[in-house]
Amino acid sequence: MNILFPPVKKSASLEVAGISLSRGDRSLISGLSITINQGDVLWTQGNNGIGKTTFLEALAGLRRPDTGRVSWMEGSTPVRPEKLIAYQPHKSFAKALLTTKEDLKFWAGLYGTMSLVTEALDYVGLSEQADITTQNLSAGQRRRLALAKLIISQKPIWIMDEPGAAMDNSGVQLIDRLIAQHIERGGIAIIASHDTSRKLSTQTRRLTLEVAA
Amino acid sequence: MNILFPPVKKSASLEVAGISLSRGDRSLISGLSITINQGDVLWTQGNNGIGKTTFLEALAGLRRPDTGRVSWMEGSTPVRPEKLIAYQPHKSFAKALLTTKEDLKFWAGLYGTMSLVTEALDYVGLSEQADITTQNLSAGQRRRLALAKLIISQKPIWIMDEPGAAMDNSGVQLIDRLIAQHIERGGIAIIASHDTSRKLSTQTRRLTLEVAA
Amino acid sequence: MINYLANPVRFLKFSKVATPVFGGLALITTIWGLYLALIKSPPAIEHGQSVRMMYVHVPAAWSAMMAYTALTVASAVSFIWRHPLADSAAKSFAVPGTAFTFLALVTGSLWGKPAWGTWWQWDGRMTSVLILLFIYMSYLALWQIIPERKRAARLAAILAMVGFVNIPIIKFSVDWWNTLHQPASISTPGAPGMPPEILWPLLMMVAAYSFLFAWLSMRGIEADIVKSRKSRSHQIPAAKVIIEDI
Amino acid sequence: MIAPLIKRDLVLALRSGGAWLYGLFFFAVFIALSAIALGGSLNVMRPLAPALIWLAVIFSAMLSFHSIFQEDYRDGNLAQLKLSGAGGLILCTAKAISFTLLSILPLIIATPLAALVFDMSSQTVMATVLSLILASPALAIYGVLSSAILAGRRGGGFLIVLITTPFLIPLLIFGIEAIEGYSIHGLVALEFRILVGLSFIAIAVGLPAAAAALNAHLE
Amino acid sequence: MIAPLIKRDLVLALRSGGAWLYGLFFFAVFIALSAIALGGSLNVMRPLAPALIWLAVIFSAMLSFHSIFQEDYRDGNLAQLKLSGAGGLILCTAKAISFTLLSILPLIIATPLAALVFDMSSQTVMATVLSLILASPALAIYGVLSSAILAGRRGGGFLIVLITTPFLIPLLIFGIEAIEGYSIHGLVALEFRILVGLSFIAIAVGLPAAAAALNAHLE
Ligand code: HEM
Ligand SMILES: Nc1ncnc2c1ncn2[C@@H]1O[C@H](COP(=O)(O)OP(=O)(O)OP(=O)(O)O)[C@@H](O)[C@H]1O
Ligand SMILES: Nc1ncnc2c1ncn2[C@@H]1O[C@H](COP(=O)(O)OP(=O)(O)OP(=O)(O)O)[C@@H](O)[C@H]1O
Ligand SMILES: [Mg+2]
Ligand SMILES: [Mg+2]
Repeated sequence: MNILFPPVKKSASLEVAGISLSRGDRSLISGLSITINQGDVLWTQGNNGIGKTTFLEALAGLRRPDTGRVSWMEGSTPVRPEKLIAYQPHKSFAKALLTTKEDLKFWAGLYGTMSLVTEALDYVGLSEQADITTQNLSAGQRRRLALAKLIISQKPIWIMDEPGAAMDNSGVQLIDRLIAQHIERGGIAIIASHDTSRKLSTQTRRLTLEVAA
Repeated sequence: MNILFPPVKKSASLEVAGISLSRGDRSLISGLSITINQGDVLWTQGNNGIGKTTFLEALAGLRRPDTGRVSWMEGSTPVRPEKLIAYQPHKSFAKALLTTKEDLKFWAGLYGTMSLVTEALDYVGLSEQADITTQNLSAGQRRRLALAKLIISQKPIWIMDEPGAAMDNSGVQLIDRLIAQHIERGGIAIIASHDTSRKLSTQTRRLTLEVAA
Repeated sequence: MINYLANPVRFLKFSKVATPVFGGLALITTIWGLYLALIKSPPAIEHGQSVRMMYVHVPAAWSAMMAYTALTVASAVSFIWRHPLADSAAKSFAVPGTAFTFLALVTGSLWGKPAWGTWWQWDGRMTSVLILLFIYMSYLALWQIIPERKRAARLAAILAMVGFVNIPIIKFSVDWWNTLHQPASISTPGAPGMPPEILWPLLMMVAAYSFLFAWLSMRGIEADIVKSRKSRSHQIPAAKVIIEDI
Repeated sequence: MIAPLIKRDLVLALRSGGAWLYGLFFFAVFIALSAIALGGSLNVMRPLAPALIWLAVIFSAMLSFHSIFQEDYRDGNLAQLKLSGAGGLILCTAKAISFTLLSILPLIIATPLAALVFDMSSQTVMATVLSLILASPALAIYGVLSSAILAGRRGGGFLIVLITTPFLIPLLIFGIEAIEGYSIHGLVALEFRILVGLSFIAIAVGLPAAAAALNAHLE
Repeated sequence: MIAPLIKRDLVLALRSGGAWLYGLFFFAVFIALSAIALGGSLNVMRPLAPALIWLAVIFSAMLSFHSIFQEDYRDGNLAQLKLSGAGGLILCTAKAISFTLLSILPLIIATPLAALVFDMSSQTVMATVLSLILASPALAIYGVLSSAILAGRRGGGFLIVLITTPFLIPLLIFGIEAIEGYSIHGLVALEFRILVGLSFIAIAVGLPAAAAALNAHLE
């Protein structure tokens, strides 16, 4: 399995400095600061609609905070988020008309990791589904495909939005194993989840969003 | 709350007689028979991709079995599935450009239960979101809206595909409470779920699909 | 000056004085201009009474182009510096700009009937002014259909800047296409020029349109600032954040 | 049962930031570009005007056809509508009515304006509007039918064009001829009666066929 | 980086059950219906032929514009493409190329066939094809630009028509004039040079603007 998880070359980190986030006229997060270093796991928790997804999007560079800033660091130089971030959103983003393998291969082509495709499919348990179009995958199989995309991206920072939703037990274990291996090689994992947060590395933290009084 | 859960008028039941289901060239279920009566809860479990969703769709009359048949009974007369079934699919089916309330009202208009709308929204915890468009709801809020649609349908048989996915703790409790109240008034609930199946009525059964040896 | 006004609070303070002034000037110049144009000035030899259409038409056409230029500048500022006031300004320039364009088209076409015997011809200038109307309309529609303000501002700004290529086309279309429309005679340097009894009312009407434009834009900007303030004031407080080791 | 369906379509259309104006814009642009392309001289264009207007209507209606059921199919609303007990026939009738209101009516209203551009005689304008009104049920129903057949097919768009063209050609031919016929026989012109006939055929055959096509998707 | 993007678009198009043929069908139907509507006499139609072909190309391209980024935006692929490091400019260039291959090239190839219907002289056919080839970069890029601006807007379709029309009108005018110009001056006709110029402007202004618009959606 180790070809899927080679050690991270340059250490990455993420600095969040006093960001505020809002949607429409609703303010969700205000003045949040946190630094996330190599080997960190950060669980993001909170009730439905509190702002977890919005927060993760900001960390991924897909949403500009109203105030404050997010810096993505490689060693001590700031870089563009694209260099560091792999993001698994709520909705799986497979192309309906491509087969599972074709869809994965497309991304592998962009990332230059074509050699990992077969291995990654096997790891997430989709070898049998390699040749059916993704529109025919079951809900859980779709999420597994998204996990395979995290792997082949070979990016140091993984941001995962409720990876466990619609997953069976073996799927939840798969996620834990994936994150553990990713941390071991020097990666970072940021996860939004309603399950209990599990200690997957020595540096595991929980960020809880609560309704303000 | 009782206006949301008036007693079911005519007892409903569902008879599955030796159905076989397949997708593409993959056979999923073969020769399954089961009868589901008033007051029953049926949990459907099994690994990702085993065929739960496919099975539920057949029960809802949205997929014709390859062999065998499903009969929807009101008392002892067979009726069309439309008379009895309310179905919550994986994907929430809210109209992106309608507000939460408008979307719910549309269905209430079709079901003739306009008077329940405000109450139902309140019950699932979306009163605050009543006036934002559904495209802006969070993942969990979307699922809650789908629950509200089950309520206002006032149908005796509820079929729910992983209602707990993307739900917070209070959401999972809400689902249990909903199902319990629905059973109490003489309804039927059929649920696909990866959580442990919980005993929500005296007549609770579990249907497990496993990979054949 | 611009830097100073770029703060919305200071802008509101400034506009409190400036807006009524522009409004007053617009009123005075309009009345005066219309008096000169409709009553005082003589009918033209070839065009007869219909020459009076010129005093409405020409300034409207000029203002339409001027408004678009202002819109482009504001859009560039908004795009580069992401300044919210520039968004409000751009949006507020577009509304009177659309109206002027429409007016130029309508008066042109009303003038066309007596002058050329037709309401409409697909000649270069008319077509390019019609295109300007399309661009203004798309610009405003874009603001309407994109609910997130910042995104709407950026996308609308891009459209406005690309659409600017149409302005030189309007200006030079009479030279490029052979066409029915009058080539530039007033705005050409060194041209023989118009007799003062025509030039004066025209200039007065140009001033009237400019003040009208300034007044309408200022009111638009003010309303926009107030609106974005109001929506920000009804807020549910942000979530409480707890970070802990586990 | 039918009223909330129509109402929802209307609300969604208004909410969509003007999507329902698509056809109208296409109509306007079609007229404008045709006029530019054909050289802009009124003498060339006046005799072609009824044909151009009819073409503009047919094409702009065609453009909106594929969206009639697409969205509802994709987001799962069609399955839910089936379960709600709104039968296929009711659904198709509702869609035909909202399509007429949203996508055809604006074109008919815009026709006199377009006629201005071409300097058409008021009699010809009358006849054009009338022919369009009589043909609009058929236009809407064949749209609903083809959209029901192709609901959810990705890229059904091109097939829509293919499927509807055979039905729309008779409408186009008799529609244009009706305008000529009117100048001779007035309202009793044979072609008007043919248009009415085509619309009745659409209601009697097209609507049930559309309902059947819809049900075929959901079982 | 750009090759896999183009390849994916081509594979998806081929997989889509012929959706990419939409434009081609529309083109054919447009020519056919125009011929029917204009009465079918060659003497009336021959002089209008280049204009009709140009109109058919413009409209059928316009129809495909809104789908350029729509699907990728909706299903979340656009955000992922951004994170993959494929910059906006690369993405827009790739889309412009695949649009040219899938939606414009088939029309250009079909033009000589359409010319047969109108009995056009071979010289005119040549000129028509040439004018279309020279204009196609501009056509594709303005499509990409408007689609990038409207990515993910439901019912953006109608605005696409509105937004692109201003840019397409000059193409249409000079494209048709180029065909006349060719009969007098041959390849060096001024209008051909103008078409090339318009395409260069599109590359220099339209592409970066499209990339900026795309980024504006994802921040
Ligand atoms: C709908 C039709 C028309 C449109 C869209 C239109 C548009 C314009 C525009 C954009 C300008 C400003 C040009 C510049 O600053 O270079 C202008 C100027 C002018 N127009 Fe028109 N026009 C129309 C019809 C007419 C007609 C019918 C006449 C008179 C016979 C006319 C006479 C003029 C004159 C005299 C000027 C001033 C030219 C100068 O000295 O700069 N226009 N028009
Ligand atoms: N335009 C808007 N106006 C008001 N509120 C909005 C608007 N858009 C989004 N919201 C609200 O902002 C919040 C967005 O939350 P987000 O999707 O980040 O939640 P989440 O924590 O990920 O929830 P979940 O657990 O359900 O996924 C929701 O409560 C939503 O209702
Ligand atoms: N055309 C096809 N060819 C082969 N297999 C197919 C085809 N279409 C669907 N399948 C398979 O059929 C199964 C459908 O499963 P279904 O969606 O019912 O699973 P599920 O039990 O609901 O899973 P989940 O828990 O992930 O939601 C999947 O394993 C899928 O891969
Ligand atoms: Mg979320
Ligand atoms: Mg499932």
